[in-house]
Amino acid sequence: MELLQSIADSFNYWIYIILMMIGLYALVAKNNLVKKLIGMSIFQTAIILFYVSIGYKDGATIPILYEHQAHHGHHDAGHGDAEDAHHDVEHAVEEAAKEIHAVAEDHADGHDAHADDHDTLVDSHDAHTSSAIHAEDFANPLVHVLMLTAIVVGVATLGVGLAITQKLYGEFGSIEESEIIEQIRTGK
Amino acid sequence: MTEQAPIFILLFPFLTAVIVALVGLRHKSLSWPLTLVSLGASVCASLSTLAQVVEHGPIRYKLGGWSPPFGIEFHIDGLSALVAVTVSVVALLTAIYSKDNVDAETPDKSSQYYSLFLLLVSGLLGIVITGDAFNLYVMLEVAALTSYALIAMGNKRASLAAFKYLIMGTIGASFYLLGVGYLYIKTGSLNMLDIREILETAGLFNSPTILVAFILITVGVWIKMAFFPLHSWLPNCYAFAPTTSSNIMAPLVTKVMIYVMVRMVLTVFGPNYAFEILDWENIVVWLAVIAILAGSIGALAQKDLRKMLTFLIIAEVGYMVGGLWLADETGITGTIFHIISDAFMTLCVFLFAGIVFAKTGARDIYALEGMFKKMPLTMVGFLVGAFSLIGIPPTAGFFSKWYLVQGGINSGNWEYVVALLISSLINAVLFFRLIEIAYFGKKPAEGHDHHHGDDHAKVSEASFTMLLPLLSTAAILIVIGLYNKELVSVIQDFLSQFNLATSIR
Amino acid sequence: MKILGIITVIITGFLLLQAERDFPDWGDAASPASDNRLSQHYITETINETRVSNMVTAVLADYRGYDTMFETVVIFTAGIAIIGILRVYGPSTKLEHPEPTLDTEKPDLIIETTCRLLIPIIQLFALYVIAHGHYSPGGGFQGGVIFGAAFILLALARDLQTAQKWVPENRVLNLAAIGIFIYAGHGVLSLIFGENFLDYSILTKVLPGDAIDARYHSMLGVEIGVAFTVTAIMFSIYSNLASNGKMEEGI
Amino acid sequence: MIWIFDLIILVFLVITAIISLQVKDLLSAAMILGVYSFLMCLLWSGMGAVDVAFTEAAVGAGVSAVFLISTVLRTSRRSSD
Repeated sequence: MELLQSIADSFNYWIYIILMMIGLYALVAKNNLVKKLIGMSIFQTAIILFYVSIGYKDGATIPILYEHQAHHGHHDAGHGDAEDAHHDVEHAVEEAAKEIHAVAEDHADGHDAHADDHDTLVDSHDAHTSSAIHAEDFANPLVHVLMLTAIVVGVATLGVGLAITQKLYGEFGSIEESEIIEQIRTGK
Repeated sequence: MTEQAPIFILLFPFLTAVIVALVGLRHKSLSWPLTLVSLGASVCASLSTLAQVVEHGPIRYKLGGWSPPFGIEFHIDGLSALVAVTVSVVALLTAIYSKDNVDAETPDKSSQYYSLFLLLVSGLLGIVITGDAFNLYVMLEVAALTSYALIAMGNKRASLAAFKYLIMGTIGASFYLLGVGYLYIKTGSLNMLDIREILETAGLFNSPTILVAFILITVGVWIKMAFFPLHSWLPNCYAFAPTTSSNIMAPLVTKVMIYVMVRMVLTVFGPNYAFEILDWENIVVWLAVIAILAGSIGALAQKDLRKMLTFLIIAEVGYMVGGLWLADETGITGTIFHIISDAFMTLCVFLFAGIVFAKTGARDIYALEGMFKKMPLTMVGFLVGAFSLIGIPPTAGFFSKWYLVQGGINSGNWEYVVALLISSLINAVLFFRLIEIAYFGKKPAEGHDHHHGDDHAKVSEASFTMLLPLLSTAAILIVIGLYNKELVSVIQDFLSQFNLATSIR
Repeated sequence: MKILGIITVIITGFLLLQAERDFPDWGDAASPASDNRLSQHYITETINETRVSNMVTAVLADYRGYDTMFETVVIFTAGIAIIGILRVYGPSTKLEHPEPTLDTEKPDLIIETTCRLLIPIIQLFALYVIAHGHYSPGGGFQGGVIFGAAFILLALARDLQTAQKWVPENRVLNLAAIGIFIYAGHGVLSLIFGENFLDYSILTKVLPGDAIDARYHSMLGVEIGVAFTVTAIMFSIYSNLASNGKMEEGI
Repeated sequence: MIWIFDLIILVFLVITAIISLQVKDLLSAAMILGVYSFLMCLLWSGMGAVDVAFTEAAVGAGVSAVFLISTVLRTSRRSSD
């Protein structure tokens, strides 16, 4: 089982390459225009899979704070006495964040990043109180944002591609690339 | 207000695109003036930005008020400011020119056409001024989607060309995106300057991931700029697209992609990595030599005027890719200079081709017969553009080529110098053939006689909106040529930060 | 073409596999991408700087709001592009190659009734997704797509004409443009008040609360703008593709 | 145990991708692409990318499948490859 699991782990990076190659092959080699666009869809989704894989962390949860973590989620000006508590927590969070900053900067400076990794994790665990937000508990939100954009770009490109396909069908009566080229050649 | 100038470069065309899409449905006649006004404002903003950059050095404009690695920033140095000015000026000139063409070629859809035109310009400007690697991808897609549509609005053959372009363009953009992902997995940053800093401090230059990222980004951009073995989409696209579409895209799209390549090589990876650690100069320069020769020879074989010019674009792309990989300061100066001068000279000859097409309805080069008598002013504009492409002083083309040749000699890449001279010679042959046809009205061999007669009797000087941009472009070419020292000093200010080899490697 | 395809695939695949060995372990929290100040800042500071508990929404609409604006523009561009490519105005001309005839029967009673029940629920859900993007997955894009899908469902279940009565072509374009104006309007307002483009914190001058609240509220406004554009353009793309640009009858 | 599901989904992803490119009927190809998108969406939600998964479910499995199907019905259903 362990072996299987280790395969499954690196499998993710492999699968994205396999899917991408399937898509790329279809983009280059398929003759049917709609098939090419389907290949394009697969190709783009594979890249998105790669990005999402970057952001995944073992044991991490979705990048949304729960109610008890997000004391400031609902800002309510009416609660006077709650404000003080808020400030305390805010303070703690800031402290924690500063430390993470410091650690991260050390990291960027250090040449031997892998050697300190373990220490870093332990350090940040020790340093923070339980109410603080640990970066390693949440999946990386940045790649998710980037990939939302990529998905939208993908559907926009697909739409334009389909529109051109329909226009070509209206003009040539075919959606096979070789037939269209043949028509252009003989038509001249 | 001047510190907000960078955002106005982009904001005017972009917001006007939306307004045109909205207002143009009801009042078609408003589309063109609105386009002109917004592009004029954009030109002013980019000129003001250039003035600031020259005076105070690079500008970093924080969008949303977030400091750079967390938010997106505009990073505008001498290179981006120069290219931004070029893009906005070319766009303005093309927009002036477009009035008659758009009404004639896409009568029902002029509002959509202008909207897409402005979106293309804002996409290109966005690519030029952004300082964020992922944002560049988004702007790349804005520019790409509009180009597909602008090409597909042409005739029957344009649709197929547009589809091919869509496929190639998507592969190119996806490679770029993947390359950025590879950079991100190693550096954890998306800001260009930040990536560079992390690459240097963390000593990542030996990592295979960074190597693959470099290859993916370079190949992706090469596909988009139609570098020789990857050029197959370009000729049909630009030859069969509506006139205005090819007028805006031929000068700008490939040049902006070359800008992206220069930006990636110099700013993100650094010349140290691209030229010294990888040491691929010879391979890439040889590829460029092949591209130059293939483009020039391809152009010789064409009888269709616009198609001939598209092959010249492929040769010019070869000049610039080769010029960058000469890894010599003079050569890179020449590359950046050539981005600017080539944008204007390509615009000049494409505007001319558009006028010929609009006046005679013919595509092939024999349509030029007797043009000197019928449209003398147009021919003057064309002559300047042709001389610039050949490289005759005092036009801009001469000076940029001079720097490229100088760079080739300095770095000892004689094959590049020879290819450049051969290509200039071929350009001379091509254009003097055209001039001969136009001046002496040389009768072509049989088979072409359907072009003279009735068609030509009606041909007269082009209308004012067509002539003005052509002559202004010609004037700009000469002005750039005369003020080449000032331009080069701006470029060299920009290049001085990279410690490039100046004479002998 | 097949050989060319195989060669491309082999070269690219080989290249990508080369780098794969160098990647950090899958799911490693200490990989450079995750253990960087950038991603850590987003995770730990978002709640303090914006009061939004969904980090993705905060990064999307605020930290990288400029990206998102142009993402909306990509959608808008696609809509305009498809109208430009496909739309045929005026009476339908004889095509050289007739399109395939579709058997358009009378709408089925079961489908019609189900859709009448479903569409309001879908629309309500879409509004919830848009409005609740600060606390749960969702936001302008997802909500907009779902809202657009409700209209597409209407067009599929009845016919395109019925759906066109609700959202005629010009209104669709107006909605799309309004969406972008809402988004860019936030940016322009902050420019007018003297801050950088899209710096929401200066909007305290028109919004209640302090600077962080202004960010919080502006993000909602921005998401609504995105939703407008996406809804309109999704329906516009569908109606153009389904009617072959003639806007007469759908599939 | 979650990795077993991951593995199954990954294998299915490759299978659906290949089938949707090999099947000669374009309508089926469009449907199978929808399945592919939906599997992808499951995988991503497993990785904690809920927003991305949500968007993919709405866009990839929903709207783009509809776009593809409307184009297929407006053009030709048969494909030579």
